[in-house]
Amino acid sequence: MAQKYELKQREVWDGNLAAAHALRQAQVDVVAAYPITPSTPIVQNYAQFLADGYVDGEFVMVESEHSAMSACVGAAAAGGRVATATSSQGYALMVEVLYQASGMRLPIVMTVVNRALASPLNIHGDHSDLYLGRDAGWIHLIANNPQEAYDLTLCAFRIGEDERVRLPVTTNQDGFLVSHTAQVVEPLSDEEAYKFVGDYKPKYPMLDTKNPVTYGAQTEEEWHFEHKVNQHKALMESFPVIEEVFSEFEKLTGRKYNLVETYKLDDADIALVLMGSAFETAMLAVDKAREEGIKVGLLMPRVFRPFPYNEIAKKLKNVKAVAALDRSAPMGTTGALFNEVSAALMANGQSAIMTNYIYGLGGRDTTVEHILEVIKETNENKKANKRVTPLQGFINLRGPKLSFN
Amino acid sequence: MATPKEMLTTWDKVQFAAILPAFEDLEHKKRSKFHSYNYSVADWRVEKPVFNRELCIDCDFCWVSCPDSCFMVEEVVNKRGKKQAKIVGINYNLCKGCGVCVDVCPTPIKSLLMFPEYVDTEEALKQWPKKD
Amino acid sequence: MLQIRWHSRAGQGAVTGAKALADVMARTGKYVQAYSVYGAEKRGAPMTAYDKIDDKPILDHSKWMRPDYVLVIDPSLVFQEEIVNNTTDDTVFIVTTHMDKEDLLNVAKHLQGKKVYVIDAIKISQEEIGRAIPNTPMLGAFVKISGIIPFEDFLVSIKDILSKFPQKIIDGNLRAIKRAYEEVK
Amino acid sequence: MKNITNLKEFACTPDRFQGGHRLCPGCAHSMIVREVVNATDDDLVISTATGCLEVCSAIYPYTSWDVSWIHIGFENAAAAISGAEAMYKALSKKNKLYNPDKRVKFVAFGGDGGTYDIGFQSLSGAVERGHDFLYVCLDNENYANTGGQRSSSTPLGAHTTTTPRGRVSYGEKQRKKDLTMIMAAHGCPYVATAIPSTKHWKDLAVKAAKAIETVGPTFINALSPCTTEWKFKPEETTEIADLAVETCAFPLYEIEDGRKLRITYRPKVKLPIEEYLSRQGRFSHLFKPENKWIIAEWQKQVDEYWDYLQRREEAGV
Repeated sequence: MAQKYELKQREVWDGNLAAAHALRQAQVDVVAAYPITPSTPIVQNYAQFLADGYVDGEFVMVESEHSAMSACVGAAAAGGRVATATSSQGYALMVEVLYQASGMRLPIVMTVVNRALASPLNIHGDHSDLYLGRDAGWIHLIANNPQEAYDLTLCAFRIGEDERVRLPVTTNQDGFLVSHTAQVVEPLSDEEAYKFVGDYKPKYPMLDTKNPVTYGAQTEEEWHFEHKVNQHKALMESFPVIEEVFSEFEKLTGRKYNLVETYKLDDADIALVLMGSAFETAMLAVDKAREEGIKVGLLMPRVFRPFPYNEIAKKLKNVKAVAALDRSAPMGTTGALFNEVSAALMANGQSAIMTNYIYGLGGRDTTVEHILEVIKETNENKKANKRVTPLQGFINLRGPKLSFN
Repeated sequence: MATPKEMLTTWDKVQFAAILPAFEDLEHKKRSKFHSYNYSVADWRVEKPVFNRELCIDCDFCWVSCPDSCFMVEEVVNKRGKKQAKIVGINYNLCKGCGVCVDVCPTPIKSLLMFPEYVDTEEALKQWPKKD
Repeated sequence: MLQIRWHSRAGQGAVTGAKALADVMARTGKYVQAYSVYGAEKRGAPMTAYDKIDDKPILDHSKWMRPDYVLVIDPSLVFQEEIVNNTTDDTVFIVTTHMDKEDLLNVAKHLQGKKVYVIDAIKISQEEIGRAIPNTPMLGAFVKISGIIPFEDFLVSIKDILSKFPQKIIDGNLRAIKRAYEEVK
Repeated sequence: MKNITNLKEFACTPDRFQGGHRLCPGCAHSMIVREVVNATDDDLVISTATGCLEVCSAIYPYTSWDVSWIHIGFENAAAAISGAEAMYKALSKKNKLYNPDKRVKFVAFGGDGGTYDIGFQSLSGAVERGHDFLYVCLDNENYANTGGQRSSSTPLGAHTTTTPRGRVSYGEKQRKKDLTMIMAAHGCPYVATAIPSTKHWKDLAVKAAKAIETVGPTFINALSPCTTEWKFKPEETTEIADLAVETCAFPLYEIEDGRKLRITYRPKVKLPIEEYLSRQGRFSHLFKPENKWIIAEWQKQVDEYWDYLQRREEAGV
């Protein structure tokens, strides 16, 4: 039996420690992981919990992220609760196996600390790794601060393991800005947290050797489409389950999460769409802009996959101009949030003026002032009733102004 | 390799996560319809091995070296009271006609021989080489 | 919102110090943020850590700040002009040095006209803790100068925060904190 | 440990790897696999690297496995099985095993591509971590699944589709990597070589039984003559394997605790290497006059290695 961990009502935890405590409280059976900045402290904290007797499960320190996810898949198929953590290059090395995990419908939870992808090498936060994994068939939840990193990691187990879902889930937090920033976190007690997460419900466990099963069969053109569509369907139909879990979490903690988060959007003329810690920074920019009479609001998909496109369109129904802010190098096109929000509006017969901003690559600072600038530019589009600013701009980029149309 | 018609089904009826249970009932060794044991590779054959029980000494070389688990055995008890395997036949659904069993058969006149696929077993046994 | 910037070398405990201060203040019901700016540098490289303390949840995740306090815990970093970046005339500097304030200002001209306090946190930590980890004595000095929290309350919290360490280390740190509280000027 | 005495009794084992798979007629892989999975009465969980065995034994909607089985990718059979084994340990500790009355053992299969090459890192890692599993390399000395490309196990002079013989080339330029010794150097409690053969069936079955029973990571390198890519008739599979042993091209031995080497079979008369090479189409070009030196080099290497094995055995190191 694991030792009881004494927790205060208010802890000062950074995002990494918060995620590690959530893994501990979920009583994960197997954690297989490989350290990489900035998610290393999750792995280290977990190792310390184990060393101090706070964890009962197995902790496998593998020789690479590829093997980390492979061991997670093997362990999950064997029939128990499994989690890991990674960032950036480690995430990239895992990608092959991410697809295997989701294809086998294994509810692995991965606490991702988002970081840029090389080259050039950079250890700081952006969403390149998250975007890399967006088609991998996982549910992706976005946390903006350590409290959310903790809360959403607990929710991730419930969502992924739900009979109606059975999919792997990542919880994402910005490298350093959340992962290494200590803030006040109000944790649940170990008992409450485990009760919320619940016992693991096995489905086709390999270790039930009285009912042997084959995982990872080959499907060719006669079968592959049908299986992939099923997997897609599970993602598309996971929205109500996610909402249900969020609502139960609210009952327990008073903290409310939504598929789509908004800030002062109800009466807004224009909106910014962005994810991650910058969403909170942008709230301060919105307050300032409103003082100047600009009716602006914010929107963030709390759930990046499945992408709540109709919900987003509904929430943006009354705005005239939208700026989508992507924290990933777009590499030859417009940013993913821009593309998906534009498509969501278009598909619902809405025609807000859309612009795209790239920001925060490799941890580049994005301040309230920077975002205020974007709000003002977006407001110009609204006033002109057509796009008068560039299609794609870059925030806090040194040098002559760069833009694409 | 085409899937047999009776197995081909629609997206809403495929196996969850393409996971295949081996057994319907493990205790009674009833393999599920997803087991390749219930699939036939008979049409791969050009020649087939024919088994001559009368010449067989139950060395079980064919059993151990068959790549397709074709040799059906029955557990019997020998004179010394020990259990041993008696070869009782070939599962022609699983046999691809590789000929390994004939190659390894050690009896002076082989108890396994290859015959063209169209020769039936009775006819093959009639054609068996005789002792001098 | 109160904003504090730490200047130190990696390994001197500024991150731990910043987190400890955040922890102390969170116990009084405040909202806090403690973070640092990391590079790929190793032990010995100059680095900065930050505290933000407020009555309401802290939403700003940008790294930019206009510090109310600048805490310099390495005696050589005081000569780097970066320590006055984004400061105002009201910004208070608490600096680790073996010099007295006048001598210091003569050689660190960028500090002239600033509100500067000095403390030899290196010497104190070496004498009381046995190692040059000047983060906790700096906290003692900061509590004295800022008056942010009654010293007794601070000691109760910091004792609890240090409780995972051996008693010898705890006692040394508490002595260092008390000395710094007395000696800062 | 399962008591394996004679074939008549061993053949009573209910087969846990079944036919109906799509491996080539005469494939050595399934001969080896059948012996390994039948060499224990414990329940098994198996992982398999991408390769001939994997694609042929689990073509949806069919599986050939009577035991729990997983395939994830080409390079991670060892990592996958280490995860499953860790879960077994975790659930035992927590008293949450599905069938507490049965002991579960773990086995991974990979071809030489998935073992010598792309999967070597995950194999080395899993072995170093000390997971309790047996890894069996089905070594057919080429990437047979994708049409016979070279691997680091391909021996000198062999024709493969990426080291083809040609007007100016005699095929593979490198000698076969000595993976068995590399695995022994990991300090595995048990490492062995084996072949599929009626003559040596017991050698393989007993080694498998021993390896599965041993606690900790164990490794068997099983030569798997490939009728399709080595170019011999399907019925000759075990003959070719026997020749590999009789010429000492692939000697049978085992190593305990990374050091104690024991030769498990000594040919009465060591046959010349031509006897082995001449039976395989992949080496046919070596018998041209200009390539005769390669056969001589082969013989030299085989002799030296056989000598080395005997000296190690004698020295007990």
